[in-house]
Amino acid sequence: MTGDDYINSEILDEHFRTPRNFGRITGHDVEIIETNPTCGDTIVLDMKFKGDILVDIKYITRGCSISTAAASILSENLMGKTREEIEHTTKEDVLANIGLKLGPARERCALISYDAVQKGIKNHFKRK
Amino acid sequence: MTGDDYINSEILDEHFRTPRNFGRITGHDVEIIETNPTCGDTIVLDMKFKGDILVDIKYITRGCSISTAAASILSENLMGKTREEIEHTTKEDVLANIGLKLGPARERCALISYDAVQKGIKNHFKRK
Amino acid sequence: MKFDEVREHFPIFKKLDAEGIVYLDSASTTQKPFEVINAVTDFYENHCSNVHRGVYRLGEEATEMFNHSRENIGKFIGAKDREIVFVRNTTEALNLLSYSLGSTLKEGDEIILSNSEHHSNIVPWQMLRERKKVRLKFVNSRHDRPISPEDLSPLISSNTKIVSLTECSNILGNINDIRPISKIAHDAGAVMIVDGAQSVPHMPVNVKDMDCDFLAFSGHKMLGPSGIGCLYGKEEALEELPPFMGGGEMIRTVTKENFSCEDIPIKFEAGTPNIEGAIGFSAAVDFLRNLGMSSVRNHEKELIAYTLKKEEESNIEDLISYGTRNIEKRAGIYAFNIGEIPKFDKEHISSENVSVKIHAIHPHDLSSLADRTYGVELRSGHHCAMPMTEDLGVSATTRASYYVYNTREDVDKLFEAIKASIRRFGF
Amino acid sequence: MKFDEVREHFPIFKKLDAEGIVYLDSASTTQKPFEVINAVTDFYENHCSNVHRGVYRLGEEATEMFNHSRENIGKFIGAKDREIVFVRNTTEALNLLSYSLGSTLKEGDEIILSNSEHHSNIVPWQMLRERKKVRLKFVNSRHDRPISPEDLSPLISSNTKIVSLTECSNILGNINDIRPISKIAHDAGAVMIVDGAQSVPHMPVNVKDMDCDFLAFSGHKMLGPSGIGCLYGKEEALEELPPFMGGGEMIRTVTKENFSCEDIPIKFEAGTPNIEGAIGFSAAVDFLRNLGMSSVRNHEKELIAYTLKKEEESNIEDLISYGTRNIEKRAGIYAFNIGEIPKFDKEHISSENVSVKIHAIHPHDLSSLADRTYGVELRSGHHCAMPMTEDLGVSATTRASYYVYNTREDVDKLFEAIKASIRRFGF
Ligand SMILES: Cc1ncc(COP(=O)(O)O)c(C=O)c1O
Ligand SMILES: Cc1ncc(COP(=O)(O)O)c(C=O)c1O
Repeated sequence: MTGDDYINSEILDEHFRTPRNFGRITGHDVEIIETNPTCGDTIVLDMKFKGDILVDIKYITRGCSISTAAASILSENLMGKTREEIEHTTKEDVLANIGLKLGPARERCALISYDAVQKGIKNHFKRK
Repeated sequence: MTGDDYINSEILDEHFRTPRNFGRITGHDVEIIETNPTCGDTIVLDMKFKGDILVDIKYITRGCSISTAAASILSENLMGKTREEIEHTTKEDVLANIGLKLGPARERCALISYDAVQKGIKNHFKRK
Repeated sequence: MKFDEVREHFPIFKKLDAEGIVYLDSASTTQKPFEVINAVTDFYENHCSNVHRGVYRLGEEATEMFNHSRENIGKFIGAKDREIVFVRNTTEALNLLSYSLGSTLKEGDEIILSNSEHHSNIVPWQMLRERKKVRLKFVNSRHDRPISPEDLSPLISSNTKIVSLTECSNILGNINDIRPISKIAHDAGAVMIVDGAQSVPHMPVNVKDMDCDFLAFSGHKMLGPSGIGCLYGKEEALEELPPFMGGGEMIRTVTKENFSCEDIPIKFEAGTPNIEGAIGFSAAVDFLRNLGMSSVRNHEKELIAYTLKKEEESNIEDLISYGTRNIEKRAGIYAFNIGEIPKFDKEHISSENVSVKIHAIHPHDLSSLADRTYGVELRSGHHCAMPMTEDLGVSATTRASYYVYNTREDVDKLFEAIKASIRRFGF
Repeated sequence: MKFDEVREHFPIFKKLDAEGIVYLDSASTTQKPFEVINAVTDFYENHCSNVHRGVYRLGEEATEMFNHSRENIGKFIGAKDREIVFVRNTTEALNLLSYSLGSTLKEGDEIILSNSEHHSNIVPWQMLRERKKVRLKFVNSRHDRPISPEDLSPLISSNTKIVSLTECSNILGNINDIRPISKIAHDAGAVMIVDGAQSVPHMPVNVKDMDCDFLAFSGHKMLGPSGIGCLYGKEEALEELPPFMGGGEMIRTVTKENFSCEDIPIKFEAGTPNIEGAIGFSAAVDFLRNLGMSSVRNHEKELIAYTLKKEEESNIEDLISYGTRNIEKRAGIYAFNIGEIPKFDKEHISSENVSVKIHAIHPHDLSSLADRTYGVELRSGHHCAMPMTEDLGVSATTRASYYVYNTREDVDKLFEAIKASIRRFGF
């Protein structure tokens, strides 16, 4: 991570202070709890599908600015996408959307919501 | 070990080529088999006591020159000694009697008969 | 050597000073003086060979250096060389015990730990519980005072077989007085195991004085290389233990049918050991002995006293710190938070962005910011002590930790960095 | 790099050449090129920090270097980084399997080994037998040819769960073709484990080509530091294994009640790893890749071919050597005897000084003499392969072993030293 990026990032600040899609979905199709072993931070992520389409995604984090902002950005980007589109989203995409050069430990902060989404997709579509 | 010591040692040569007290004791009081884990070499050592006095000691080695010579020298030195005298013999005494500066691995060769003797003493006098 | 000369022995400070970096994570791992680096390279360049079995010169040199290292490290804690088993780290030492000593336990036997243990003194015993159906009990002590004998006594029963506690908590910095605790354990017929990962590097430790049966510590936390640590065990205790790993060195004989074991301590050292690691570790011990462990302890006591004073003076809103404030019982470890982000609780997930609401700075953000603003290197997270983090009621903490090369200026920078982070991230 | 430049990369040869020492014990441990030494000191002097958890600069650098090392070593054997578990050495890798994979076995399950295994591929399984009442079966192959699929087949049964064999014997130098053996194991539903301690350093090895499930090897036997080695495991195979040691790093969450595991490979790496060891190991792999593993293999093939030719030409009375004479299947390892001192047999202790009687030179004497006369450093004893030593019918052997820095002149010196020893000690 280069210092200035991180210190001055407006995206990060914006999404951390007013995260989009924060909260829970009553009547979710799938709920995932994911923990970042690096620090013990946790996310609860709910998703709701209509057929193959993700019609709602919400989460609650108890995490740092990066994990919260990353979840916020990810939720915006995935909302309305198909299962296949979501499955083809890569870690690199997620990191690019945050737009910060992160070190290995903080990368994990940024990817915890992504890991939760991928696990959720797997669980939901396996079940059927 | 300094090379010249070892290469030219007459004591070593003498005791290796014509080891004293080589063989077995029929009617021994105690028999010890001891293996040198460094190389797998083995000694069988027999001892016979009259009261506290070591009246006979013999051994068979399948070992190197140093282990054979050391057993030979040790057997000569201990023959006729009392239990207490034997117990008070130290590793340093044994190494001094051989008169060579040995490295850690070859020290073990030199001490295998000593270890066998000490074990034998322990076994024999514990039993009573 | 005086403390103001210490830093000159550590080549890395040339780089760190030039880049304005202040290293405050020595509880995690420490920097290495050139004495240690040179010991390692000297082995590579002049004596490299395997140990134990070589009857040629190089092999004898390496073996002598390795044996000397064992003896030297043993002396440092008042132990014989026969009582020092080389392992990778504290974690392996405790796993060795959980497997080896653990195999002698039976269903219903009890093991007592505490809530301030590092994961390496918890998880091995949880794994043993799976294998042997033993029970684990926890001393639940408050963060602001060390564990006392009175905390332990109520947990003792006729089933207590092991008491395993840290001498110094790596999150609180609390120093536990082991000797009276050991007495309680022994009176109950239990084995006393001590996690010395944070004590052996930082204060005089003598196994006879504290009267423990086993003591575990890591080289990399006391100026030595990583990949090398020690398990001390009382001679008789080690002799009774079954082996842990099998293979080369640790055997006396092997046939297809069976094997017999070498004497202690080699019985517990299967395969080629970390030879240069042991030699470097021994050089680290020489360095510390040269400084004097009482001086090391005093140096750190001064730094933590200064830290607590700075904390009070600086009067930073929402700054909360943990651990006893009794300097006599406190190591150079300072864990804190800027606002407490409560721990995650599945049963009560509130639909709010808590940290924003309570104006807290998450430790990860704090340590990134401290790094970016003032080059102050802090650790953040659970510090491998999740149970204590949970008992503190928080999701994480930020930690500064000191060693022989740290100074008052470093502490000043720490507080500058905290303030700068609050300016940047505060609400 | 060409082979005649190799020696210049190893600082130790300055000393060894000056003292007239010829190092012929690389099967035990190898010398280190300055590229490896520099990688280790560079870590100490510029990047020293713990891995995985630091969110500050030094911590990120160390973590990136450590992760890169894993990836690099993985590529060297055709594996993903997720498939590489860092351990101390080959011995720990095999013990990890004997505990972890071993815990999934049940009474009556069978494990197939061979009589030419190193103790580290025997003793862990004997210890498992104690715990789980499994059965061990041995391929008993002749010293003068590699293990063939036909040797294995008759031992396979419906109870076969594990086949664990060395790819190259450290006493005979025989190279076993694993691929067809692996097929037999897999057809029987067994797991194929390969001891690569003597193959990965000396020849091209690709885990996909040989199709093994697990492969163990040591850094110190391939120009790297000691205290670091690898267990390769197929992704799916590793994922199924229960953890071995518990503690820091390998967990995802810990409560007083329980713990959950990190993903592979960290799940198997409890506590602070040997960080500079891994980084040095990776530098060693770069060095070998740069030389080219086919060239390394060819270089050693030439040396062993030259050795066998010298042996024939020199026509030394009572010189007996072991291992296949098919150069295509023979690594740079040469075990021999001057007269065979029979193994110790408790049932038939003859009252004679056998070695004197049969004019044999004990390997310990031979290697001390080779050292003292010609500075030739040879290993003697059982080479941690007592069962094969016993099957050879001898009490010990003397072994020369070669690596990238050895030359034909070294082989010439070996034979000079043998002859000189016979002159000194012969009868
Ligand atoms: C074939 C073989 N397996 C295993 C080992 C054990 O290696 P380490 O001591 O590095 O664990 C060796 C080393 O001597 C070996 O040659
Ligand atoms: C108290 C305590 N115990 C155990 C450990 C584990 O040490 P290692 O990672 O060297 O095994 C640590 C290190 O963080 C510690 O602080």
